[in-house]
Amino acid sequence: MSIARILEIAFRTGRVTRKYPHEPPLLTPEFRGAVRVDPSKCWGCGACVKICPPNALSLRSDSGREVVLEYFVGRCIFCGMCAEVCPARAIEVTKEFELSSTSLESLKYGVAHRLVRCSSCGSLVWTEAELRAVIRSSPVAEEYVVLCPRCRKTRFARAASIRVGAGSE
Amino acid sequence: MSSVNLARALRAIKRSVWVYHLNSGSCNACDIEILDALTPYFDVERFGIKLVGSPRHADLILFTGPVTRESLPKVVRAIRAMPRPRLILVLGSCGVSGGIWWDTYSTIGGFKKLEEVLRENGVEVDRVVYVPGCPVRPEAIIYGILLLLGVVEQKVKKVEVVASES
Amino acid sequence: MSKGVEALVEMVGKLGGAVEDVRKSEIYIRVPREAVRAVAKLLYDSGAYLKTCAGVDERGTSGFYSIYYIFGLDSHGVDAVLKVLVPEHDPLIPSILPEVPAADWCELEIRDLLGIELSGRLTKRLVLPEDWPDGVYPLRKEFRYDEKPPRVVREELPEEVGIPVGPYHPALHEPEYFELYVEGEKVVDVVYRGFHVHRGIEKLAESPRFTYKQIPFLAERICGICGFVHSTCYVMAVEKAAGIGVPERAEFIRSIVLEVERLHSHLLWLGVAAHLLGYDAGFMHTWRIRERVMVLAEYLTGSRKTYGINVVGGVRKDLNVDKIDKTMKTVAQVREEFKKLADAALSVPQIKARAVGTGVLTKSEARALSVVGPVARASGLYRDIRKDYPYLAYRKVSFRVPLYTEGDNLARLLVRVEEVFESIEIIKQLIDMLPGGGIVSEEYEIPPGRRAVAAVEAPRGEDVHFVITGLGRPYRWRVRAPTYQNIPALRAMLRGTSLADAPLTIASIDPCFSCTDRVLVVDVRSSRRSFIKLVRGG
Amino acid sequence: MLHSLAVAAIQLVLAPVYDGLERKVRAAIHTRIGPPVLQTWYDIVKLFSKEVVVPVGGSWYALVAVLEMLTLVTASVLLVHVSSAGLNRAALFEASVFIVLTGIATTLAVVRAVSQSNVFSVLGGFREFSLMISAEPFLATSLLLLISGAEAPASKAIAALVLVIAAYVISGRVPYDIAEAEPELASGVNIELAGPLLGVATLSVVLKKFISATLTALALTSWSSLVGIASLAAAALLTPIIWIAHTVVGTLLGRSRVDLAVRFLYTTLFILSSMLLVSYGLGV
Repeated sequence: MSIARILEIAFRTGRVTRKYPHEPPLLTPEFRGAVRVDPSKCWGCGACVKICPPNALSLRSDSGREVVLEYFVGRCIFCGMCAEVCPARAIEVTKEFELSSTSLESLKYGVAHRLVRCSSCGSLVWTEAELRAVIRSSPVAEEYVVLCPRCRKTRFARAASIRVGAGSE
Repeated sequence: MSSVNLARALRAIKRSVWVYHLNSGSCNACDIEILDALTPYFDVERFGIKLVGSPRHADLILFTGPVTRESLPKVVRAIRAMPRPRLILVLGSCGVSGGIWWDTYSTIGGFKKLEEVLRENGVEVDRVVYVPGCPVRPEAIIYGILLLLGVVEQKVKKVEVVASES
Repeated sequence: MSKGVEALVEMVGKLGGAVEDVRKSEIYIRVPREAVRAVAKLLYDSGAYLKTCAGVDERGTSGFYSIYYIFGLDSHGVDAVLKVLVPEHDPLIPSILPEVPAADWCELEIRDLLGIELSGRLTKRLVLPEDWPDGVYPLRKEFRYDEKPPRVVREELPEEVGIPVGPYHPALHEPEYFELYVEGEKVVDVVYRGFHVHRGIEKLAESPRFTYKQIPFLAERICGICGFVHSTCYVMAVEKAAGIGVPERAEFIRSIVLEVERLHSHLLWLGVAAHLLGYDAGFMHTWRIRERVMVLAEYLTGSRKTYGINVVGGVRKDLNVDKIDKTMKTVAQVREEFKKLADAALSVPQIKARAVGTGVLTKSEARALSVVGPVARASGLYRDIRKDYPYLAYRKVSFRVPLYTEGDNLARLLVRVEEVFESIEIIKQLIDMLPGGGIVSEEYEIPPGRRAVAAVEAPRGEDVHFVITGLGRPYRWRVRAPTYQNIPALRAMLRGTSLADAPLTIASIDPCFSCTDRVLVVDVRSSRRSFIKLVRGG
Repeated sequence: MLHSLAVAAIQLVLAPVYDGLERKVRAAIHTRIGPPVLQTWYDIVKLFSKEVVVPVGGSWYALVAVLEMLTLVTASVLLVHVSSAGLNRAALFEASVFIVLTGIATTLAVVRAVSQSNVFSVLGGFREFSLMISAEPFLATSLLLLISGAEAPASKAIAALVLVIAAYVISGRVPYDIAEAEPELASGVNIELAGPLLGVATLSVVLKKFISATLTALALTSWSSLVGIASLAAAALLTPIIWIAHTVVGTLLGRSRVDLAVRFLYTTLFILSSMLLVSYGLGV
């Protein structure tokens, strides 16, 4: 009776059930779960926000004095692109999948960044962390660091024109 | 039933949870993971969880999808058909928040919006648990149900930290 | 261009067609609006299949709406793409439906989404929601992707009274449904009521929210079962349009993952089929075996389902020794276990009794409707994109395409059983031949205004993507999933079957958005259209 | 009377436990753990704690469901009497009433199902009816013949075989679960029930399985000369074993289609019954 062969298969296989949550889940080392943003590394630059396909990462600015990088895991598609593009390597893909929650609010994770004023025009452009990273990584003259890109450009253009003598005409 | 004793209702279904699967236009990935949860490796029947064919028989609705415009009225009707207390497990990032389609013209963008529509239609929902995932793993579904029943503790909480140099 | 194709193009020329562009596997032909029906007839009669048609709002560039008809000359491995210009002030095209039955849905879709009227056929709303206002066309460029036009309350049809009770079967829950008209237990007619899962993907991809780089993740979420097919097809179309070279290793990895996906998808389907036939042991055991494939997929890509490894130019995850080892081990185990299981399951008397001779689709019906995949192969049509238009690494492997002529549920079931074994062989060969080198080329530019058609053999059949490039994102991205082509065939398959066999028959096309759970049953004998209401008194 | 009540109570307690055992065994064949043995009890207790939703047809409809369950309990108690009499002519009256009661129970189920405007329910009802007419007459014939003295071995064997087959059919397992066939009818006859009423219907389902197993036990012990307590004990021991055997058979098969099922049952049972009548007439 070949229909009874299923009994043999069952007998040989035994019980395969994982007793999750009492036993570990069926995870592989490659699994992509929720991402974690390291507040000590994040610059608040927004590269991750740009790449995030479902807009699970966003930059919001409530007060105008700071920006918050917000990760809403309830919208995340777990693609890990944010970790790939993060220039500060502040985003790590974890194996976390036990994300259930009784409220949407608890699915949010925010990293607040204080903004720095441009020393020339006073506009808020850089985050503190970004500024620190820039100082650390590139040998920009001190006077340029605290400027917004626009002021930087004007300042640089003026300096350059002085150097080539254009200003003296 | 005007008021619902939720704690009592949860106690009553602790050992026997009949679930009805309601898809509001999802891509099927969460849906097949729901099915997967029934199969040998995960076997949710060991918790007394059973998939039923009618919302009338259901203690809990497994809700997937971003709620497309076309499915909206039908989804409302299905939830209304469920006897109180209405417990809903919202599965997958689409259901939780509309997912990758959260702002398109033909979806309403997840359960939050649906809740408003339900309220407008006088359909009360007694307890909702959100389960993010894209798709939700079978284990995440199990975890979500156990959280809803109060068997396990919630792990996530709202966090907002200030960036600081370590 | 081969001789046969040349001759065909010449004949099209006589009807007024002008060749615009000849590429390796596509020929673009401009056809005057009046001649499209004649050209379509010519192509169809000469053995071409209609892959799909697509409307594009090109008023911004050419001042016209364009309608593209993609015909597959399968025996030559070439697509003939007809382009018809439609002036803005006169948005009307002659329907090709009388000549090409397979054009039914894509024409209606053009009408719904782009507002081009069709002459010479019956029309009805197909894609857009019931409460969508008239005169608002999402694919016109002036329509914003996140607009939410106000609801229009239409007179409710009796069909709209409610979701028919419950999921029609617990295996494939989706808000799609058919109305089955029955006489006693016999199905006499079928009406499909669907598109509940219309999420506006094509429009979303044109929106500022997305770039070329992000769309693969969107494409993957078209379908949660065969999503990788869609992302592969999308990146292939973009790469083809922009002439981007992809490292060979990446092509191999894509092919391997595609076959892994086919394995999981076919096993899923076979399990569901067993469940539909009341053989739950078969369902449980098939899914137990499938779980190995799911774990493998996660190990290879990082996710159990939406794999997320495709990018334009290559893939994101490489294979290493461990992964290769695990792949070989897994497929060997799956092969052995599935062989035993299939023997046991196929000997169950009820499976034979209920799958033989039910849901028959004849070869001529299959041909007329241009059905694809296992449905076509079970009805005697030798169609497989992997053979007809070899892509990625498929030209380097040898495999058999299972072919049956009965066209019944058993034939479709057996095609899939055999394909499981073929997929395993393909994976083994690909792993053996896996070349070295990089997995992604990142130096590329995508100029606007380029076009390409790409096709991938999904588990359910041919998946077609058509891309017109734009700035930063596609100008138009048209997706035609295999199920889109196969659902209209259900009408022919369901007529005359018994109600008990309807779920299996509907499932036998392996609908991507499975429709079986929302069925309306109407008893015509009592001439009472007894629609099933979900809610009673409350 | 008190004795009968006790028997009914024991059956009502045991049947869901056996059903839980069935689910456990089925799970084992599926290579999984499965629910606790008391799961069916948990389900029933939960259903009784839920809100009462009165379906269309109102309380009359609800009454039919309860009546059906009570009829089955009575039938089941009668069957125990038959069994304790050791398949003796003495139990002919009880056996006849038992047969009538099972018929009534099925009729009630059919009436309940077809009185709904739900098409699934109506179709389920018709399927139930088709199955009833293709199994219950044979069940009646074979049981009555066994009781009223089919002494000759051939007649006895054939009668027992018919009874075993018919008993399996009324257990409502695969391949004969077509009245509630989930894929096409979404729990068919029970689709409109909810809460306590569904609990009652669940009890009916397990009671039918109980009756089916007891009937099979009767057929198998028809050779023994056990009477009274010994016979009861044998039946009590055999019932769970047969229940499990039924379970295993159910797991190995797929669901039949109503026309196939009726054709198969009618031909098989008709041929067997004809043989039975001939052999009975000849006295072999």
